[in-house]
Amino acid sequence: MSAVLSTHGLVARYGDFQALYGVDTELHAGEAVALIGANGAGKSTFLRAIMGLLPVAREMVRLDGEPVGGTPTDRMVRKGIAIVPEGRRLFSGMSVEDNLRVAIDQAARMGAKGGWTLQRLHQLFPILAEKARTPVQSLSGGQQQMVAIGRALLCQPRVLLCDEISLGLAPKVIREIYAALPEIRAAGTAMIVVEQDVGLAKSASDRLYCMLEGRVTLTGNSAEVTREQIGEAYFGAGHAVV
Amino acid sequence: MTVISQAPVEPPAVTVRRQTPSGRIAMTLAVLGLIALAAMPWWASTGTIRSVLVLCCYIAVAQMWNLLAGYAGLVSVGQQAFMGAAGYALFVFAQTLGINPFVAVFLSLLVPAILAVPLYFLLHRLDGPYFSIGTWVVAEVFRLVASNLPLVNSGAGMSLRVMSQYSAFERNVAMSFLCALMLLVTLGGSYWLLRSRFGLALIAMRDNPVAAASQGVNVAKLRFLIYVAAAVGCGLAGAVYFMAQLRINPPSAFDPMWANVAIFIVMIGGIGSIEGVLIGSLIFFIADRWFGEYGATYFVVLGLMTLLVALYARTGIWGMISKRWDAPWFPIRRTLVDPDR
Amino acid sequence: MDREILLKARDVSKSFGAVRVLHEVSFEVHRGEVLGILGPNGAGKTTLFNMISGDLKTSGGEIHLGGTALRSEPPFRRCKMGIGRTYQIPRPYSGMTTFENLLVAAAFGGGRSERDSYAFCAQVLRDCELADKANKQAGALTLLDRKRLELARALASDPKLLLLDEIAGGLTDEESKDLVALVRRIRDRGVTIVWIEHVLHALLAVADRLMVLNFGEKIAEGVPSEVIAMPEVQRVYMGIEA
Amino acid sequence: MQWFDALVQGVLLGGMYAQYALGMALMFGVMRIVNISHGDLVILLSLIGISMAMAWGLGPFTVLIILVPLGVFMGWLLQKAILNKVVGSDPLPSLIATFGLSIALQNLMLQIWSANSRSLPGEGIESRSIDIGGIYIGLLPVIVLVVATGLTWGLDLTLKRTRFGRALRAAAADVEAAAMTGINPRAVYALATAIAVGILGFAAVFQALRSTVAPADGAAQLIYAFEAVIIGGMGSVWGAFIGSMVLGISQGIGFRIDPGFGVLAGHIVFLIVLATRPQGLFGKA
Amino acid sequence: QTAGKIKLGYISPTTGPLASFGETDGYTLQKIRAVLGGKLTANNGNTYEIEILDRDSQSNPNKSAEIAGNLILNDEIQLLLPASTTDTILPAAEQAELYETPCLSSGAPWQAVIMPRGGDKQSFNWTYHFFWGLDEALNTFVGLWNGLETNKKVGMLFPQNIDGETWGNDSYGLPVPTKKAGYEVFVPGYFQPRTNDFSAQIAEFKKNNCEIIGGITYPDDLKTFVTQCNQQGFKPKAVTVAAALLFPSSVEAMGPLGNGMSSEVWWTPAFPFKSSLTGETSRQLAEQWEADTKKQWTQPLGYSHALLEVAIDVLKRASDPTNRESVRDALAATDLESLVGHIKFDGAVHKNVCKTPIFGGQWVKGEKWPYDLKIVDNSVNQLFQPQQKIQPIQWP
Ligand SMILES: Nc1ncnc2c1ncn2[C@@H]1O[C@H](COP(=O)(O)OP(=O)(O)OP(=O)(O)O)[C@@H](O)[C@H]1O
Ligand SMILES: Nc1ncnc2c1ncn2[C@@H]1O[C@H](COP(=O)(O)OP(=O)(O)OP(=O)(O)O)[C@@H](O)[C@H]1O
Ligand SMILES: CC(C)C[C@H](N)C(=O)O
Ligand SMILES: [Mg+2]
Ligand SMILES: [Mg+2]
Repeated sequence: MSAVLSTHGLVARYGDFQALYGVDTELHAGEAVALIGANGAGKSTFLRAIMGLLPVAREMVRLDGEPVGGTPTDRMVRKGIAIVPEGRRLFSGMSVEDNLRVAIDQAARMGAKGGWTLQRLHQLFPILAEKARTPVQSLSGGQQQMVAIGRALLCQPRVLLCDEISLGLAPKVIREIYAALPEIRAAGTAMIVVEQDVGLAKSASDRLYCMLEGRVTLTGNSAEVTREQIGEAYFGAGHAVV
Repeated sequence: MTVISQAPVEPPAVTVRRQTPSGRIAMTLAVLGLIALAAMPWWASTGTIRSVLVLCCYIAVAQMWNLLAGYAGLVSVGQQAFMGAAGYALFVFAQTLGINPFVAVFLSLLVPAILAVPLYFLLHRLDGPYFSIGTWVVAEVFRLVASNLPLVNSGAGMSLRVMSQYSAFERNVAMSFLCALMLLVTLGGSYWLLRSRFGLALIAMRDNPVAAASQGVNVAKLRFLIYVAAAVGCGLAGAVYFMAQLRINPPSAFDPMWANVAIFIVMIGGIGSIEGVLIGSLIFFIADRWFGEYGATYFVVLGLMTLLVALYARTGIWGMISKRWDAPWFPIRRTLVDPDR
Repeated sequence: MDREILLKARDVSKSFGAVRVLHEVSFEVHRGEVLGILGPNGAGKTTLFNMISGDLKTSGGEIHLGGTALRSEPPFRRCKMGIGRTYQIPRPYSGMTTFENLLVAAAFGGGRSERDSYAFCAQVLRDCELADKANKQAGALTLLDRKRLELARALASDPKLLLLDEIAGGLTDEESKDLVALVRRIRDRGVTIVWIEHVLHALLAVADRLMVLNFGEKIAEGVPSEVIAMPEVQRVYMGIEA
Repeated sequence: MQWFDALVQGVLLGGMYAQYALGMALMFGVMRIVNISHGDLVILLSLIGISMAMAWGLGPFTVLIILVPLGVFMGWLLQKAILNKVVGSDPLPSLIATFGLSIALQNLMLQIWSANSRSLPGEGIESRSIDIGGIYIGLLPVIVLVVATGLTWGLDLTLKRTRFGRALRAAAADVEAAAMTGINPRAVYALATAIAVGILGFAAVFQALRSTVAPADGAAQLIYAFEAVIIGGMGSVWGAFIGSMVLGISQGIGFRIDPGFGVLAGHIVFLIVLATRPQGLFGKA
Repeated sequence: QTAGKIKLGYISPTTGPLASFGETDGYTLQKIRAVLGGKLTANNGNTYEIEILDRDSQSNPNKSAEIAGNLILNDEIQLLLPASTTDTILPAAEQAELYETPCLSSGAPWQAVIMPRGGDKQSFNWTYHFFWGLDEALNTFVGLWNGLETNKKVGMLFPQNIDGETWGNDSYGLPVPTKKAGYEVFVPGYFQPRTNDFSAQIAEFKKNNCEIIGGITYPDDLKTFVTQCNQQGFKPKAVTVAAALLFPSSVEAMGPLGNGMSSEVWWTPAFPFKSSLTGETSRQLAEQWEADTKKQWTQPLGYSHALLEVAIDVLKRASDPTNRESVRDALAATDLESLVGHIKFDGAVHKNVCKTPIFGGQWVKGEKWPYDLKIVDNSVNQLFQPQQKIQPIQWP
């Protein structure tokens, strides 16, 4: 089975600062992969690089085997990748409904098909139906996170990238969101989930990658990797407490 | 990972570096420069003094704009309101009321100071481009009011004929002294302010006023004071400038060109730095003197240069220099030199 | 527990237009204790903070700090009165270094002279594990470091009462243990803390009492273990049906 | 009667201001681009139109048909070549860039067309009027007002109801996030600026018919456009229209009090609105 | 070898809103430079190098003062020549007076250059001006109107600037001679330049049944005004304004409404004088311009030329043209037949002023160019006969 999405020696930098040093990963259809790692390990950078938000070489990212590295973000979305970005990034000044509608519009424009509709989203997050006319900036933090997830889903992605979606959510909502993930995957959507809570990450994924300082230091089946392995991969072999 | 130790009772002494070798050199040069400026009548021709005066006005006005836009986040395009108001005040005091013009310069600073207070309360709730447009309209209102005000001879304008009562040398001494004072107040004052704790608050307030308020910064008061200070600074420049111009009328007093000049200088030089103001002023001054005679072509080039800076060199010339060499002339950073590492 | 009451809220309400987000909430915080606040997303927790810190005006009710009623004091004055807070979405002064960020708080909120602030701020930086980033531009910090900066800055203003809004989100287990230790130390120094947090285990490790909000109403208050066990709380917050 | 006449003439004047304000409502109000060269673009379009009318003997309607697409193209080019590089939450870069452009454009026009005042031959429509009970209503101002109303209506619907409108508002709020939902922000912005400058094509023709244009004239109307947008409230297209009316009527009545007071009256009303309702008449608090 | 270098400073508005006034300056300078060939042989027998430094005032009074100061103090010119418009001349003249440099200007009514500087109470040592006076322009206006049959009711337009304040002045402005000649005058108040709406003034004029409009405006305001007059059904028999109707381009800009507009005339090819420098007649000069630039002649052309003509004459006569005082003395003693008439500072109206002739003109449909300016009144200076009689405006 070939990968839907794969990276090959992915390198990314912010100006003079190199954040990724040759990251190789792959993601198969319908698969959920967790990406864990300490803060600043480069997880968000990895997702941003895939989305075309950072300049990378063409060959470094492949979608269905086709090199797509550095493609403008909007075209990546058109190719079927969506992201729930770090920090939500909603369209402030617009209502909840208009925020979601933007994604629906674009999906319709691109002719993307998928099972996500407003109704289904409202079942997942009922509060969004209630707040449909509210400007997003006056939502609570967690409510904003829901809009961000909904917006990504309405892009009808084949590959969904989630950057710490549980951040700032009440346990109940996290539970609900993670309960919804299998449903999302059932439709054939592959996912990369960046998550700090290792337990959550393991339970929600088939495989996981652990990153340290811009490199992948561990990969394996989520069910098989041990806490010790993760601990080591997290902080590096040479880790010492100063 | 650091294992957190129990908090020591006395924090260990730390060193904070605030001055740099480059800063010391620059400071010495600046002091010498100011002295040289004040002593111009003894070494420079009247022509040089006249030119330097215009350059000093550029620097002062640009620095006031920089203080507002680059530090306090208040992008004003109407500082000419205060220049014109002070200029007119000088003409009224000196020409109409017969007060010694060199005394009148200082008296005339009261006018922008007093006008700035109600204006601030009119404008203070606006931010970003709203504020800019507001200041522009205020300057227009000043111009229109002056056009209708018989006290200042309405649209016809005024001449400052009393200047001919003083000898060329006396005028030169006064002008040189005023130039030095103007730079001392605007540049030196800004530098002093930025190095003080209010400098910290100013940048904090620009970056995030809400957070600054929750950290104990009285944002409203600080903005108010900066606005009034910039009004007075521009007023001083205006009074000195129009004293040398000898004529004032509504369009010249409230000439939006000053906003253009300030924007050009600060953007080319590098916003948010005193060094940038100096560099930008010098460039603009030289360009204006040397290429001004090329008329329209000169302006096309000037306009395109501004455009290019906005597109490709947002930090201006000083930004590019300081990226390469970390040698500020007017350092305001507080660098923590932690003995622990 | 009859220690002196530092913060007292009586019947505090807040409405945005027709939308009521807080309804007659009353509670007390004793000097030196840690009060944890829980509640589903959008329950009104942050809004409550905003009213204590003066960013928002109350629509009804009273708030007292150490016996004096807070009325129309603007935020900066409340900070000087000893209320320090962090923002859920970090608000660094991005044009300054981390160290200078702290100096603002110490020199204004803390009322120290600039010189006095130096050693103090350096110490706070060390406490918050930001020492090595002291001279880094705050705008270039990672999300985690920005959150640390929020906390450090609030501490630098020398608060009597510290309001923490979701500072543990996105931390690894290791990091959140450190954070808990830090919060404990802050408490031990005599600072009273109110902490909104969704990362329950972190909160439970320090909180002396918990208060739970739901739809703007207080639904529970008391000893953490008891509150957590209440069926109502389990249902609305954790999504566990009794 | 006198005052009623002032009111009518003020409304008609407001129609003219709306031509300037609409494009600005889109660029300044929605995209947060402070376009200082707004007025200069009108002059540029006018001068091109006049030159074409002179060279080929075109009537004003034909010129309009040519200028609007030309404006659309110029707007598209402006956004692609310049503004796309300076958009962002900070309004300063766009202000500086267009400020530079404005100086360059003005002087380039001076070199091409000289400082002479020119106007568009109107084949008499600029002189015709309807007499209603002693109040003369100029045909041209009525056309201007009708066009302004139509443009406002169309633009408002476009922004509120269409896919493009939502995409534009999204891109204005957060460019990167917009791209993450599949919007090509550059294309959306280019289209928006194209529309904004296209509308200026109308302003160009009407301005050149009712008065004259010369290279240095651009700034004169710019301030009114800004005022109208701010009086109306950012982001509201009908707001900009109403703002233009408020401005036109204030000036109209001011002129009757004293011809020298009209412009000042407009500014004063603007400042009063700022002081009492800084978010504008239609802005959200 | 030369006996030294003479520098002339020439300031004119070549960019900005007043650039039309400066349009002929660059052309004329080039021509004169070619004639001189960088050398000037003075009457004292010495040959001097001569350089004319031309500067752009950018239509901005502040710039004009700065440039003048710079030319005087840093370039050390011997003679300053601010070419036209009060915005250029006044600030330059003030600088010249303070820094004791001879200054010769033209291209603005002399009252507008002398009075705002306190000229009613004093005379000046260094600054001289030749042009017609307001009183004569005003009488020319009245002369024009006398040629028409009207109800003698005049509505007037003045802008809120120095020109407007001078022309509208109640003791020496347009209303004075107009009333004296038996006309009734209506001034609704001064307007801001670039006003978009004149319906207030038009209503006032209509109410008072004015058949004549007089005053001073710039071209854009006049076009707006006249267009609105037409819309409002107000059709006066004569529209006579200064400034706006100087340039053929602005008359063309008015479209069919331009036909029949009248104004004062400073200079036309019909002038009977010759250049003392090149020997060209006025007509030759205009034809040369039209051939060289493919543009219709404009009135400042004659004055651009005359200003340099007088300046060269002054330098030639100066005992030491490199010395400012000697140049000033020569300037004061000027007595020259120039392209625009006799230049002599005889103190008839003011020590520093020489008056030049003025006529009344009307724009009519032309042959070579869309509109031609015809002299229709010579009531102030009878140097030559009018080319034709003034006609009431035929409103379309
Ligand atoms: N805009 C930026 N400019 C410069 N450096 C950056 C920028 N964004 C991130 N970095 C740096 O890149 C590195 C990787 O950051 P990234 O945000 O990808 O980490 P992360 O694994 O997502 O961490 P977190 O869990 O905190 O979100 C960090 O060292 C960070 O400082
Ligand atoms: N300015 C505002 N205008 C209108 N409604 C608002 C405003 N601010 C907050 N709200 C509403 O008030 C409610 C409470 O918001 P608040 O931010 O206090 O929630 P919270 O308890 O902090 O949630 P979270 O845990 O998700 O951060 C939400 O429903 C939000 O939509
Ligand atoms: C590199 C730094 C993180 C070291 C620091 N001194 C520490 O305590 O961990
Ligand atoms: Mg991240
Ligand atoms: Mg919250």
